[in-house]
Amino acid sequence: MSALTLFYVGTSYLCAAVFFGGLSYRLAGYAATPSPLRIPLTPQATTVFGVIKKNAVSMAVFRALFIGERWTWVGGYSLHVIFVFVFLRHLRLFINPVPEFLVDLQPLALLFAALLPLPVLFLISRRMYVDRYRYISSGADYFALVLLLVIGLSGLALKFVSHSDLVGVKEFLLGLVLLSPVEMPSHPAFMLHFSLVLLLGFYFPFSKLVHAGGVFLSPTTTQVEDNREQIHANPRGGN
Amino acid sequence: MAKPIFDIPNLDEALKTPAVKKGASAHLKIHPAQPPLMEKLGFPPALVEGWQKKAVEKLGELKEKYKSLKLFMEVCVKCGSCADKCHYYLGTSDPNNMPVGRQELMRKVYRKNFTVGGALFGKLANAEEMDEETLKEWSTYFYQCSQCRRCSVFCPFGIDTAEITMAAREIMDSIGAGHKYSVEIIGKVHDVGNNLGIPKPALQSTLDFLEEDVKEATGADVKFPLDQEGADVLFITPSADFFSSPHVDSLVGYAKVFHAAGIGFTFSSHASEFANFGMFVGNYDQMKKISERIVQAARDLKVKRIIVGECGHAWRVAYSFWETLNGPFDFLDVKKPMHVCEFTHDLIKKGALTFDKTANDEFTVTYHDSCNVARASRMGDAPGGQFEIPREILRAVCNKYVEMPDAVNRQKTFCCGGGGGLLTDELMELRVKGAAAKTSALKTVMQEKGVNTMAMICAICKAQFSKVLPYYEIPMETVAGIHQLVSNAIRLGEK
Amino acid sequence: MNGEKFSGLAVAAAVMLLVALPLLYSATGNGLFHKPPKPELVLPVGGDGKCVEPTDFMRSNHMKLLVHARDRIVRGGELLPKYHIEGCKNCHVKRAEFCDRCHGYAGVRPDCFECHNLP
Amino acid sequence: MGAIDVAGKSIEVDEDGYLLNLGDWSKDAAEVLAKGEGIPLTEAHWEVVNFLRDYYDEYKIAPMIRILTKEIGKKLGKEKGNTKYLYELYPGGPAKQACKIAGLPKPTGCV
Repeated sequence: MSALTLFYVGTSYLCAAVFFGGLSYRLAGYAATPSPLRIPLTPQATTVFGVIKKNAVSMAVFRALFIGERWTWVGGYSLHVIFVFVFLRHLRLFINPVPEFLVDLQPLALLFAALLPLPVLFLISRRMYVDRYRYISSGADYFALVLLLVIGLSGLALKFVSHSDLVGVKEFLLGLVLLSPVEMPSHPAFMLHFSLVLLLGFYFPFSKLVHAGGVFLSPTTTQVEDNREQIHANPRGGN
Repeated sequence: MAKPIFDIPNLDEALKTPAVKKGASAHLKIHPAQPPLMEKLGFPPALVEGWQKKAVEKLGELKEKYKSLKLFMEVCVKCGSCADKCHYYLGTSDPNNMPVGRQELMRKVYRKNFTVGGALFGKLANAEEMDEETLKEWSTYFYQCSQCRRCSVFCPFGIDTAEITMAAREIMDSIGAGHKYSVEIIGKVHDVGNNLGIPKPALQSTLDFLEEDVKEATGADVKFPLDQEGADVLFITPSADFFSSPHVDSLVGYAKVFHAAGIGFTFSSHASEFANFGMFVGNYDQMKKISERIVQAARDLKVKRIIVGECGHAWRVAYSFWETLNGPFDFLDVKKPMHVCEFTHDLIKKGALTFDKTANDEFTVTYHDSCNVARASRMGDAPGGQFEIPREILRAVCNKYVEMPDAVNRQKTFCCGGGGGLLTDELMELRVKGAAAKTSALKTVMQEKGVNTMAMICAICKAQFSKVLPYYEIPMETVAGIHQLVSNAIRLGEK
Repeated sequence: MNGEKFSGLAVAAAVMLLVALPLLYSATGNGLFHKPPKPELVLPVGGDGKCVEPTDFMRSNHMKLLVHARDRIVRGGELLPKYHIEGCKNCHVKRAEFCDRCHGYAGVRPDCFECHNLP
Repeated sequence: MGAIDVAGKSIEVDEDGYLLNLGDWSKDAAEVLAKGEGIPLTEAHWEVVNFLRDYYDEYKIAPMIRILTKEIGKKLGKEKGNTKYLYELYPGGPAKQACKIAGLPKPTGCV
């Protein structure tokens, strides 16, 4: 195995450990921290099922953002929908055999995934040109967006500019997944794309990007409002 | 009214997002709490040695105590959806009054001390130490938040600035930097039993006066009993109801409802206050201690249930927190606290009350949803009862009832501008500017639908609007309590 | 453990599981610690054993050659026997033993065979 | 914290200008405090101030506004027994402004 492959394999596993370990740590940390008092944002459903139903809808359509800031919703929502297609586009490289429906989906997934730079650029310029958003935006906010942008562009380059040996790429990725790494295809655009994704993986659990899991744990939106029906004790006891 | 020394917002523009003006409300400062006031509550009398470190320690302690704080510190993506949803930002244009801007004041300290990125990259990652400048910002802008939760309605993650404001105030109190208004009032509750500091003899004379006054006006022997052991109901109401106008008119309304329904009730001199400023200062122990008095009074007076008067934040404390703080209420027949609107509403549904609606014909009434009732509690059996029950009462007692525009109604209601412990004179400019959003909606229905009365069920809202509406050339008499209108229309079966 | 904490941990686990799902899917097929499967191609027996371009280049770029050739032949009217797909058939006789192997592996569906018939 | 000057004597007041020590009050102090509020004290103003001080002496708190209006009505005639009249006298509000001039502590709470 070449030194370069060795380096990437090592970094990949480290990245996976940091990503999964870090994200688990963060999310478990939220889950384990008590909520001494009941603070659901009312009106709120009075049963667990009701809360799940309500959140399934409002999270699926980004309801709060939709009623809050329509243009940001257009950018943010389309970006997240595109993430789904990006995921569907890449999933075939990590699993074998590839299910038929996933193969069927590829042209559509490509069509949407290829649009990724548009919402990202929109979200960046929104931060730059609207005074309120400029005021609240820091380096980290731009970093996350720019990272997404270059990951997207390098990915598109792999498809449209400098095509890689997809079979070799899949063999490499599958080798990583199966804990039996093989030689990495030495294709510059792929290496760039892959490196940036690793960077994102490392960055993710340390950043605001944990909102991806945190959104499911927010007490105001996920607590059941059943104070009339139940007695809630303070999980910490007296204070 | 004394001439204001600041610009009054233009109501036609009040709901439009203003351009950012840095530092526009930096001059609006609170009065610091004096040492004896702080000590009474067990806080350090003045800024302690090494407060920078202690503040960070306290923040670390609170983030492990409250899931809300920890999660809200970490998951904000700064999308800006909340930015123009705060009445104080709309009124002042100060970016630190954008909810996310306010949160950032704490987040930058949090990042520095509790995140890897903040520790590694410092200012580059928008992470800063707790220092004099930061404390100054905290003591300014965390007292320009009324904990109304409107921002969290528009947050994709439900981030509630109120939780952050409460934590910030708790931290500041813990290092010896308190706000005179809240700290002094909590002290009075402990000493005298109510926010205003009305001693028992004064309370008794006030209630006697009201009995006579109502008798004079209606001929009915409506009772205002105090400390009457064995009464069915313990009635707890904000002490402003014993002091201010128009608050007292609702007090009369409560008593008339009890009279008409033939249900015995009593006030308590031990617990002559429903408000719980422990919530405003974010202090769990104070909140618990303050509400403990009410439980004690209920035990001592051997009542069967507790009904509470028109107060917004206290209804949140009662409905959402009481049982957690002081429960369970096994000694009561009805274990859950009941809002007076629920009580009256039930009686109306049962047909136990009769009204002469024409008594309110001079009023075209609209309803102001108070923030803590709307977004932090409930009434009745179904979600949203807190919106419908008060409205149903109003429709039952008035012929002319009008809704405010949807964008500022129900869950999306704007704060009156004086909630969350900001109902203090040194913040008058903030209060006037913060009231602009809701007032503009009021003005719309006044002009378009002839509204001349805005009903509400919060002592703070009543006091705040009575005070600030005249700045917008709207008479203070526009403000009314729901039970004030009930009082006008209710038939007592005598006279 | 109270209900809220439990549901919180469950949600955290669910999020993790969602990300880990593809890994599990792969692992169940072949088992961990085995070299990843790769397509097995049946290579041409006849000819000189050389393609029109080097193998490495063909792996990454055959689709472009074919598409370019199609455009130039069909739209431009050129004669380009070297890159014409009909030429491929001379050596790669069975689609199922050559094209489909990699395409199936990578989950790519070519549209060549909508028109061209390769048994 | 600050102080006001009453006939050459310095008297301590709080941040909002209310007397720190009730014992410091005098008619002169009331005049000075009223001047600070931009209110010329007339006989009608004094009616209110005196009633507030008497009530405070007995109950250690300012009276409910309703009690004040009724009392003024009794003394000065029904047409003056209302909040409107009191606000004419004390535009800053009878509770806060009149209490200040009467040397009473500031009523604070949800008022």
